Amino acid sequence: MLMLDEIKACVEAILFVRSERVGLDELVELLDVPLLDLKVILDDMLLEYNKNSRGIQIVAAEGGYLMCTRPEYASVLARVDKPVRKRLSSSAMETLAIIAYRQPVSRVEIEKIRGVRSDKMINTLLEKGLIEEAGYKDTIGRPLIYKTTIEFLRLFGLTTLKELPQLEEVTE
Amino acid sequence: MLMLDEIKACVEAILFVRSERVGLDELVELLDVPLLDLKVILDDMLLEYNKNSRGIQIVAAEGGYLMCTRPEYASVLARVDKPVRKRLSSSAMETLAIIAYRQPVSRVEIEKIRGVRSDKMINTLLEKGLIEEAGYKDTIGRPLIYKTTIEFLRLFGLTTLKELPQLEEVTE
Amino acid sequence: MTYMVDLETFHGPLDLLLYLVEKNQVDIYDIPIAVVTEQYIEHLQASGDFDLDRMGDFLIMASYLLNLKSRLMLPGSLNETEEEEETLDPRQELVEKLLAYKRFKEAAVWLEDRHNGKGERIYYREEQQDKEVPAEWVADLKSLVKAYQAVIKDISKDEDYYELPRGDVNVGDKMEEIMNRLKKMPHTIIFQDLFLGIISRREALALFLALLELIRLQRVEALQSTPFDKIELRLRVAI
Repeated sequence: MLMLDEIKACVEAILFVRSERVGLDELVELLDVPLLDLKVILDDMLLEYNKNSRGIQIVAAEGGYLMCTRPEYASVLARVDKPVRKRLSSSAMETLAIIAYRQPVSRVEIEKIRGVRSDKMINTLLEKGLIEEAGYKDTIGRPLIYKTTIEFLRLFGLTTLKELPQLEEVTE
Repeated sequence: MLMLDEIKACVEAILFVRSERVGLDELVELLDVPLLDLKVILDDMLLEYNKNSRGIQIVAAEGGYLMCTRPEYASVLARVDKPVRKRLSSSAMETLAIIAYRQPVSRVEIEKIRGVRSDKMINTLLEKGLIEEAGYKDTIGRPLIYKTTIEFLRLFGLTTLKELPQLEEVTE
Repeated sequence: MTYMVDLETFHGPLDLLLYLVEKNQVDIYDIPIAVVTEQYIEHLQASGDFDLDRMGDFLIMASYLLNLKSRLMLPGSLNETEEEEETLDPRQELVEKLLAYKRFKEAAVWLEDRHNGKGERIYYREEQQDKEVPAEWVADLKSLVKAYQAVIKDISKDEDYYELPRGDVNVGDKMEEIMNRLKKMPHTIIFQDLFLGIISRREALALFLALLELIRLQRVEALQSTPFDKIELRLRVAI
């Protein structure tokens, strides 16, 4: 059995190494610490990280935790960020925005909004790993539906989809 | 000009994001802080990181700095790299199911049933060793056909394909 | 030209239309297609931007507008052409479409800004590409069966229609076959019986095409005494 400080250090090391969301259940398995205890420890760690004005933080997201930078330092990091590898055209960005907000969404629904064929755009986004198939819609023809990936969140510096700004609702 | 705490936070964020050695000169440029001041600040940060028994540390290396895990936690991290138990995606499962029940079957036949292009899925299953090529079909174009492997049987706990549950086919 | 255009900021037909509509201060409910088209052509000539994709996009939009206008002019036909559960005023439909599109366009701009590092955002650690976590696959038979049942539900009627057998069915051969059958006693075939024993959709299709061809060539005639009665085929007597 590990000491409290050791558990914290292990969690820190694991989150650092994985650089993506690590499920609480996975942490339980790795550290052999009861889930409820681990949850308390992690809540504690989140507080500690937030108390000090640090450059990195631990965020709870979708049943897991992930380590990332604090948004306050975005301006400095924007300078660090390597030349963007994934340049997206505005059509691709548009398609991606529709999928992000309407997910899970089918090709036909996307095309209805954009008013143009979008199969190529969808393929591009699939290839870049920004969206993925999310099963089939339960309507006639059972069309494939798409959703965004974790890579999407990474690319746009989000921790969860909830951070997407609210769309202005149409008011008549 | 940044405050001391802000500089530290920025350095932490930069080292975290880069996850490789970042030169002191580069940090000077990014943060616009005189080299000598920054050196003092970083020495201070190294001490702070080492004082507390943390999971990650900052190491001075070849005129730069690097954030990495502490060697004490190598044993836990070794477990992080252990095979993760992954489930097949629903698209992969679907493709596999079609091959299992219809084998030997060509890509075109699979795509007719799924209604979507399936070459990537087939490649994924080939890579995972769950299906293999089974020669060519004796129709026009002589397409490649696929069948399931012994690895497939092992994964689903079967000894022979005959153990696949009988399905009521739709009869018209 | 009374307005300045910067084509780089927009793509796609709805976009262009929105731009023109806004610039022109035209009531969105009353879009004069002719003016929009004229302006577009003007714009094309001025900018020299002959991107085929974008021109195609514009055509789609223009034809959509034309369709809309013609539907407005023939209000009686609205109910018949509308497949939607509810008959929308086509203008309303367009406005909603434009507004929905505009909102997503704004969201796309927001995403683009994030992408370019504008605004507060978080950064993740760069992934080490070379280090891939090995995966151990787990699966169960139930999910396999469920996956198959789900996917097979909608098809399965005729497996062979997409499978081109070697040595394709020949319509000429089928014509000969029909003629030979009609030359034998009792010199007539009931239409439905013609297809007895045929399992392949392709073969049935070839047979049917052969029959149509024979009728067209006036070598075979099809007779039906009363509607919905059986159809009798027989050789046409040479006059």
